[in-house]
Amino acid sequence: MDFQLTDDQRALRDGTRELLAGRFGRERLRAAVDGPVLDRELWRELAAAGFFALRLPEADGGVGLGLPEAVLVLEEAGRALLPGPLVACQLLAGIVDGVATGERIVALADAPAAPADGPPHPAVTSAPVLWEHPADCDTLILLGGAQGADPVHEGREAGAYRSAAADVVRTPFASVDPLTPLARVTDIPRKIPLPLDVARVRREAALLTAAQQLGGAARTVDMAVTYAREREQFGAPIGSFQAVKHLCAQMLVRAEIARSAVYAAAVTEGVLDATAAKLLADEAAVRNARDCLQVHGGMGFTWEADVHLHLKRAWLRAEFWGGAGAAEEALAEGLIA
Amino acid sequence: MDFQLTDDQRALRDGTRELLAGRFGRERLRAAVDGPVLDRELWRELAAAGFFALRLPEADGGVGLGLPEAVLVLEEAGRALLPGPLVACQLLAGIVDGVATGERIVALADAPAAPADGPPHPAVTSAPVLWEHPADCDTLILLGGAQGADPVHEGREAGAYRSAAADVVRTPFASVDPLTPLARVTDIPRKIPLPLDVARVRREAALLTAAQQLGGAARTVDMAVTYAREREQFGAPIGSFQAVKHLCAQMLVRAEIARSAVYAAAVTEGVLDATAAKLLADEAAVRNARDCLQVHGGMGFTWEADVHLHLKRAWLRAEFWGGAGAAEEALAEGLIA
Amino acid sequence: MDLTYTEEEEAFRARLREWLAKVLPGLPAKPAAADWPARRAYDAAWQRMLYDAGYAGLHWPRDAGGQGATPTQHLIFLEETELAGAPYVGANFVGLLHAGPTIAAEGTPGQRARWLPPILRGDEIWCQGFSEPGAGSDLAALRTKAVRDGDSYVVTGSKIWTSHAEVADWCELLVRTDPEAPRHRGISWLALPMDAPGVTVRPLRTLAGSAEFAEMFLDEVRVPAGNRVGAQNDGWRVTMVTLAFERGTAFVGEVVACRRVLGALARTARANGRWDDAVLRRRLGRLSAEFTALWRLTQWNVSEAQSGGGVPGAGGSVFKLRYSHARQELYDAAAEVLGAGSLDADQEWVADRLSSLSYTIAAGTSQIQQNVIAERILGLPKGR
Amino acid sequence: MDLTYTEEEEAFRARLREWLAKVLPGLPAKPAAADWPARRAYDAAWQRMLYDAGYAGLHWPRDAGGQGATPTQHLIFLEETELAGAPYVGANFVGLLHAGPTIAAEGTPGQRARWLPPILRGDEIWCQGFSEPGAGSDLAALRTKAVRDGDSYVVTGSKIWTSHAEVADWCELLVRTDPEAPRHRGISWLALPMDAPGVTVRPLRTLAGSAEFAEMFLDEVRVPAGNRVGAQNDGWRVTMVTLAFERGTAFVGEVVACRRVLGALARTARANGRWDDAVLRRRLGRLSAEFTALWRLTQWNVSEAQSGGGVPGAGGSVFKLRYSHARQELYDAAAEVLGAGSLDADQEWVADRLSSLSYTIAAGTSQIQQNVIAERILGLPKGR
Repeated sequence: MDFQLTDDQRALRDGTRELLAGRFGRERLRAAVDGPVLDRELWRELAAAGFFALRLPEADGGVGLGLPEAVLVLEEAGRALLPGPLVACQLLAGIVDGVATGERIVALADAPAAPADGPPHPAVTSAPVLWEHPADCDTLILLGGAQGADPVHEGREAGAYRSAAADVVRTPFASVDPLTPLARVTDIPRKIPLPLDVARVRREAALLTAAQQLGGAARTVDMAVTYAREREQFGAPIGSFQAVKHLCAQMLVRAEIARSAVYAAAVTEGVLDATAAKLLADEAAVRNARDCLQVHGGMGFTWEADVHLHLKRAWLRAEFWGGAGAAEEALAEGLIA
Repeated sequence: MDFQLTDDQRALRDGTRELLAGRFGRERLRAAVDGPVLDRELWRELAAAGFFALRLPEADGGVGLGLPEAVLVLEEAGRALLPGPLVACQLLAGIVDGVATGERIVALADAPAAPADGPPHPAVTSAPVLWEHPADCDTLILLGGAQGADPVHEGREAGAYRSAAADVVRTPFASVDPLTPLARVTDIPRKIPLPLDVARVRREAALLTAAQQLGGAARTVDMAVTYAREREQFGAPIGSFQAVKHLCAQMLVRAEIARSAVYAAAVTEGVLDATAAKLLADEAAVRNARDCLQVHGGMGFTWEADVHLHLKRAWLRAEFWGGAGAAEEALAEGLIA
Repeated sequence: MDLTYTEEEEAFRARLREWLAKVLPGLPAKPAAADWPARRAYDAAWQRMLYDAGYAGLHWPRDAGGQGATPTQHLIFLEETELAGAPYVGANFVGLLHAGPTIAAEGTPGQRARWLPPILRGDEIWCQGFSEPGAGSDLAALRTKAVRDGDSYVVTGSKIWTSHAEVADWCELLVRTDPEAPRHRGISWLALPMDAPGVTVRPLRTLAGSAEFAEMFLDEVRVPAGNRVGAQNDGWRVTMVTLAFERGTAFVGEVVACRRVLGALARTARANGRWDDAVLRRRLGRLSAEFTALWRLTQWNVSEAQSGGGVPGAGGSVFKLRYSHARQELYDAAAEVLGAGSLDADQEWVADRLSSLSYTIAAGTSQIQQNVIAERILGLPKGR
Repeated sequence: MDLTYTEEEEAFRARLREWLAKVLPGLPAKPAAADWPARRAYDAAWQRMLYDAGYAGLHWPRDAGGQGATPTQHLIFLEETELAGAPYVGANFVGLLHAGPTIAAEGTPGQRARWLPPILRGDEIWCQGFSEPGAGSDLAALRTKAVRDGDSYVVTGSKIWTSHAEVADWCELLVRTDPEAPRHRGISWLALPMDAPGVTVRPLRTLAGSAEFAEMFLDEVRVPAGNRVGAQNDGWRVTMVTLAFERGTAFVGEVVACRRVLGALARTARANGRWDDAVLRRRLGRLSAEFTALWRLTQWNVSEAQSGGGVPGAGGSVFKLRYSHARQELYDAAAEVLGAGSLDADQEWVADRLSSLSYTIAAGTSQIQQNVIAERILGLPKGR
């Protein structure tokens, strides 16, 4: 057992951080906030750096790495607030042509199954199927979908379908996260089935989303600590006050607990491990962003500060690939299985 | 509207506090911990001071006061950790002979009804019926009881029954609260029905128990603050550290929120108000005792300190007359009623 | 302990209700959030209606042109206007609740005559220039300086979190007039005419995406010395008189509104199936207890103010600490009820969720409130 | 990142399992909690069995008589003994985990020869005399004084939270040898023979009703100067060497035990119907994530120790802060599962709930742990 990053993993993490700092620094971030259109050039550069082909075999032009490395890359993306359907492109490189090279941008939309113990409340069944960055994607992959009269959810048992973006009827709405445009999918053709291990894609999507949440949670610790060291109130840096210190300490603890859960799930590939990782990383990302805002005081409440971008992204990611309620139920079930 | 104590109410509160400080000071408290047998002489003195006859009409030898005054008295009893079936005797004075004068000690045992939406899980149905101070009571009043083969719960619809203590079969067990001996009632004769408004008794028992919890919550604030002012660590009173200050501040807030809920419920006599009061007072009592222990550090972990007595009593009271789950469900129901 | 209202109080409530029922249907549509001149006009018109009906300056003393109402009447007024969906105080907030009462308490007869009547009639709008970018919760660290030059002060510095600055006529401004004095001693209170040369207002966008606040830059702005209320360097005390003025009624309307939102959440959850989630349902039940208790605490604080007891402002810290947290919990619960709908920024509750984030920060962070409670109410030693 | 164990590690685990399966069924019944001599005998016998089987001082260096095992092997040992229900380290705790390692690291050859072998064989029991009633979390504020008198120190003062004092042969004692020096500088480390004249031990009852700890009073107790380990006035550094010794394994057995309890809670809830309460069920599910993550964090910290990286002790604060809170939540959840049964003090989980209350206090309160994390890991300024 050696549950630490290998030298190669450290190098990958540091290299990714450096790449993102150079290609998606603060100015680019704020430009993306003002005009949330994906930068195709940047996307191809990410692809060239191996962002999407990371786990493809070297024989297929990939990097030949595994889930732990994908987690490290997505964690860095989360730190940097990098927008775009990164998880989808990571998971579908090698399955959908052109994704690995960044030529094609693909999104995943999830129409989750009804709970095992019977159909849920009818109103819940028709929860909207969401699509991130609808205007920027070339292709949409729909996972599952509940059976019934609802055209979006119909045919859940059939697995996954691939559609050209233009063929998907959707209703864009004002996304709470200025970096992530969203639409509700209202009709989708089910013409091209995609041979996909849907359960595995869901599990890995949850884990990679958790990795982004972890990155956000860790980044907001840094932001809070930096601000607390610099900002003075009542004649001293606010970081010298216990109230602020203890907020920061709890933030670090949340991030580190989430980190051990996320990294372990990447190694074990267990479904309950991924579920637990998502639960803890969601909580760490949301609560750390809230506490980071509190440490920043009034400054954190401004649009110009980046704190709100982390909070809004954390809220958004928490809505995807399984929320707290479903995760806790699954983990409870696991206790008596 | 004048939602403040009247001068008479203030005098009643101060007088009660003084009486208890004189007749049940720290030495008596610790003696009761070592030998938890009710002091019949003290009981008669409490009766003589009007503890139990408080709400009986003056024509019947009572004090002619109302529920708000009963709440104030029970709050003081909670502050002082006064043991005994005070709530039962308060509610049954005038109904059971000798209780008003302190000659007879009566207890209430509750066999709560099944939830409205059908029979609960069979195992839950047979939750034990608890009896406080079984060895010290002359009479036990059983409220309700679920229908079925179980001899204790049988005949719930019939209301209340009165039994001589000696006729009740019970199994004493080691109470977590050293001041409150407990037994499980395993068989009870249902020979003497008692004409009682069971719903009202339950509601008032919940409220008066909440009043005791409020007293405990307020007392632990005082204890924490006193200790934090005196105890020095790292060269300063620990109360000068923000971490300790903020614990104490949150304790006060919990007590004051509970206070407004408890006092308001005493005035309105509404069932949801009493439910909310119990919920908030339970939480204030338990969490304040926990925080008080944390402020006391290692000293709070000793048997000699009184902190644990408050925590254990708070736990105990929270188990009686409706727990958090049932209260929250009832309040939720109230939102859509 | 009495929660029933007196006959006079009920009569006051009945008259108010009747008046509201009569006038509210005739009000024009609410202006758009970004249209400041229209908002000013709307708020001013409502204030004029209150004035004409005898409700302007309800809690102001009579000799300042107010109605001299009791705190309980003020509570009833705030409760009823909220329940009836009447306009908020809006642009008149600073004038009616801070600047006006300060002038009433500390101004000269001339100052009172000049400034109070236009506030009551809705003719003049005030904004507040207290906070500074470098000061935050440490209000007394303000650095905007005013140098006496003949009959004027020359003011230079910047202010932040100034609401309605774009449309205000006056700003109640705190400035440092003695840089050598201890922090609280060298401050003065000035009425700044917003059209004075050297005043620049820049909208400040919040994380909610809106520009409810502004920054204000003051570049050698000349303010007549006669605009100073209170003595030179006595501005801190003058200001604190204002801040203690509300006597427990600060959040009456908001608590009423939160209870309404909570009921709407429950009904929405019933309609969309989320009610079947026991965790969410119990959370809403818990919030019901919470907001009912906050309402009772409000009545408690108002009654205490009415009887003249209590430590002014201290009970307010207890309320504010708990309420600001409860409000955030309410809108977190709203997000649970909305599910994926909580990602829709156009949803009213989502916007309110965002603005609720400021509650544990603005007007004294929760950390500061806890210090206040620990030191002023519980008597714990100052220090660390 | 590798969570699979090496062949050597798996072989170590297999041998240990085999041995445990062989010897555990033959153990006598556990003695009563209040019977200290019987507990000492029981724990000593178990230690002797470990010694004979080559598991004594597993993580001690070989030149001190230990097995020189890796942190991972130590983790496996603690995991497997807990899973198998083997006896706890009990009375040998201080000897094996604090006093012994200190002597191994800082003692003279003679001191090592005198004290280490009896610890490994279970022949001599040590207790710890660090905490004092007046010091609490501020360990360096200790006031027990030792005055040099010829070849001895004369020690006067009192200690608290001393476990196994009734049956210990030795006490690792921190004393102040220079009252003039700065707090951390005037402290020395002494091995106190518990049978020395002037030593009085008084059981200390905790809120759980038991007497797991004692107070120790020292009245002019003479301790030979040769019993001092390390230089005079260097005792603080000597002690810190000990405290960093465990390298992440301090709570291995407890986390394994907590996960077992959590499973038992779920099964009990299923049996008694409380499982139908979604709030409780989800709480248990949440705790499952929590304790699994704490187990992974343990593996992370142990791996970090094995590779020699990290800030010793700092990761431990992160773990301890979260674990102590999670343990309290676990037993609060147990009370929910038990319902009215949570009022029965004889119920095992109720006793464990009571003892869990010390976790956020003992060995550095949660407040102190947060300071450590903020200052040593995050680099926030000391001060307030």
